[in-house]
Amino acid sequence: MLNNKTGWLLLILFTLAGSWLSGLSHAFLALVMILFALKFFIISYQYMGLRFAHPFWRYSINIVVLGFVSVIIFSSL
Amino acid sequence: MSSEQHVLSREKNDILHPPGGILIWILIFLEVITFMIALSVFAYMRSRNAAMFAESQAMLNPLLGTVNTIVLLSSGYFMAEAVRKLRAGLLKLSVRYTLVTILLGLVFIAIKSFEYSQKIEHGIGLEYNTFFTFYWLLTGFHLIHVSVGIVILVFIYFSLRKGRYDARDHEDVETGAAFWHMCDLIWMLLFPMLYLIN
Amino acid sequence: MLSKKQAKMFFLGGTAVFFLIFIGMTVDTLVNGVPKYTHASQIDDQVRLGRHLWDSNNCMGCHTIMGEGAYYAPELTKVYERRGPEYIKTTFNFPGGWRPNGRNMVEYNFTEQEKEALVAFLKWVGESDLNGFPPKPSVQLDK
Amino acid sequence: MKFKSQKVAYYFFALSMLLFSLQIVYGFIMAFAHMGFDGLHEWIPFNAATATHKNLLVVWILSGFMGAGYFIIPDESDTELWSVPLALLQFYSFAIVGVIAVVGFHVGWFEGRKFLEIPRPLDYLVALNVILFLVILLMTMFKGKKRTTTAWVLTSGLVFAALLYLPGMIWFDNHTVDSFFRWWVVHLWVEGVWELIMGGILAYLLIKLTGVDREVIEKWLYVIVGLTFLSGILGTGHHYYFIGVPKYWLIVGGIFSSLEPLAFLGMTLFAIQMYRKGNKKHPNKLAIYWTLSTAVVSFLGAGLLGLAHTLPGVNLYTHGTLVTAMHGHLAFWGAYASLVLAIISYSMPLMTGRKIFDNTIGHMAFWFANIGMIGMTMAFAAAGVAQVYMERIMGLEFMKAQLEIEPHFFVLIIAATVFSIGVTLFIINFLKFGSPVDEAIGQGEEFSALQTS
Repeated sequence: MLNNKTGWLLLILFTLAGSWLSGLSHAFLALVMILFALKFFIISYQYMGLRFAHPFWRYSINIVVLGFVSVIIFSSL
Repeated sequence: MSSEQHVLSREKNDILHPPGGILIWILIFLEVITFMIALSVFAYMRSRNAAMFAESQAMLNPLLGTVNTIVLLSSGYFMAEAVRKLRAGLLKLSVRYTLVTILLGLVFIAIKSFEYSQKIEHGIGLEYNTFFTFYWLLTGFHLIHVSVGIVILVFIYFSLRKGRYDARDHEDVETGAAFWHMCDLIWMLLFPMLYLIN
Repeated sequence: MLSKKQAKMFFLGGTAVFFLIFIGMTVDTLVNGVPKYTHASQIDDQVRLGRHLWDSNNCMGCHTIMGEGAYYAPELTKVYERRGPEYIKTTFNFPGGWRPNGRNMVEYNFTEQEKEALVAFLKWVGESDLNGFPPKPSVQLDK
Repeated sequence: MKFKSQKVAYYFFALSMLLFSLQIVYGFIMAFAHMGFDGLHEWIPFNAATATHKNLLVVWILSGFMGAGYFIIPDESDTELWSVPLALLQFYSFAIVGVIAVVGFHVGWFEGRKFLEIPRPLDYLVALNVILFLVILLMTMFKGKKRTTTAWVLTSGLVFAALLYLPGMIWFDNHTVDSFFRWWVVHLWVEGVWELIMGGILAYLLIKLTGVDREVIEKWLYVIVGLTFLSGILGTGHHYYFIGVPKYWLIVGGIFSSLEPLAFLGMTLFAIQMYRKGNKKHPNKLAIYWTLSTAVVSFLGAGLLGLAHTLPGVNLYTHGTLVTAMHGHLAFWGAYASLVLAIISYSMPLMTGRKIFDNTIGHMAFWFANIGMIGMTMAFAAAGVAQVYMERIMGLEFMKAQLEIEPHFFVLIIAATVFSIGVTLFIINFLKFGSPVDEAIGQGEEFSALQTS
């Protein structure tokens, strides 16, 4: 189960991975965006306690973030 | 089930009571969607002028950006811990973690200011080109949010020290923390869009 | 749930922050933007007099300029470029009021100097950078 | 009515009604001129008609707001008005300045800046007048022991409206700078502080009409006016797209002004939610109708129709065409005209003691006026869109396009006739109430008893 500390480790790991991958090649665009979306979810679900909230709030944020990330990814293909 | 989960699951299935209060969540949605609209317009402009955007993006410093991301994420961690400690009744630790959060927020502002001063030195202002108009507006608005967040956290810090909040009554702290995390959330969208992907 | 105090803080704080941002942008616009975009250095006494006449005769009550005004008579932002000075001057004191296409303009009694001033004002307006307004039509049926 | 001095409001409401009917007359003159029938050109040229039409609108709505202030503030502060003679002095000077301004337009005395055509010397008189009004209100509030949120929001809206009038009184050499500050007045009025006034009046009406707990209504009042300012202040940018200022206003104005409908949506949901929540129904049906229609139509007119042409890419083509007139008419009608009619409908039975609040004329007035205004909006929309296509996209000359869209003005006049019938009926109802009487004091109590039970 995720806790604040492992959440933090994952966040740092994803940040470094994102920066490194984007420096390697522009082909990793989708991957970088997905890493940042994952970080978005870690912060909102773990740090902000969204995982205990009413499904309405969880679904709304999922839809908004996934929608945005997919628009960015597909528009760049 | 830990005590933390007990406290939170009490409000589990109530649509009107998301963690931190309904007002802050309305605000978070508004902010996140606003920045997403702006970034979508940014992506559209980039698709029409890819070369200029790539050239301008190369003028940014991804290292500073990455360091700043880590600083902001760490401050978010400390704030989350501060709220957790407060829920568990550990007021002293909560105060200390809040202070660390504020300091890391100030580090973020310092690094950002350094980045800004470099840009201004090179004569890259708000109207340098479309990319930098977006760069200044988006990061500027984010920086204003961070500053407002720090003001809120300073208020919370002093209230915590005075013992205004405890394990039972701490909704204001949660609201302030949610505002602080919102800055992280926005940065999670801005950073890759502006600094990394092309 | 939401307390009244939080709601009040949201209102006061939000308003204050956004108003400060607005003031900041206003200062930047007026100091760095407007002089460059509108060739403020070219505003001389002629243009000033023209603008005064423009206002005191309420030309905006029929025409639009920079897209602002009433929608009864033609948009005049680019009229200097479109018609040239002589045509513009003819319209002011036309006996019985200028009436080219079925809409009456008021008959004015401008002196030659005042006519020149209005033309200078319209020329100055036409030279401002208005971010692409008025748009170029995709089809030019009347050209 | 609780206090004798609340009767002052009646004078302002009566002036409102008079100016409103005059405004409609000038609207007709302009619509006929657009159709090609400008027989009055010699006496009332179009630029005088449009200045009169717009300024009468501003003045009658302000007059309604002042009346609302004089009615609401004593009630909320639980005390008599600070000074009735001064209030009357303020009323007469206000009316006289208004008359001078309107007559001035007909002899060519203008300042010629859209919405602020009143000449500079009169501006100073208006400023003095408004200061007197605010002093009376504030003194009343300080005299009274109760300081409610509703009263504060209403008063601060009025104070800021007065402050924001000042940037419009400075002379600037540069037309662009002048335009810039003119929108400080006009935009920050109608999409900023006037919404504070609107929020305050709406909250007062909802508290009185639905019986929902004051704390709940005032809490959400803060949220909604907060949202208004969050979007509205930077939303000013949508007036700065094409007046000779930097391009960043396109981005800022575009994004924040497309958020503005959310504030109106919030206001609509708030009013409807409160109405449904309130279990005790007030007998004054007409006031409830007008209150709810304010909330709904302002969302349609100011929110949705504003959104329809606020994005820079769209506005480039619709800027300065009849599309703007479409948005302007429904927005002002929904947000402010209906609001003044709502407070009049609510307060007249209380001031006169006559309980004409559910009669046929009143209901017909409501439906005729609203349907007529929606018809006018549609006529403007058709004319505006046609104008955009012919003039801005196909490159037709202005006058050729105008001749093509003349039939839409025929439709406009028919819809405007329906609208005028509605307004006439409203005014007939207003006259039927007669003048306020002292015997009506204490009349409101039976309703407040209803609410607290």
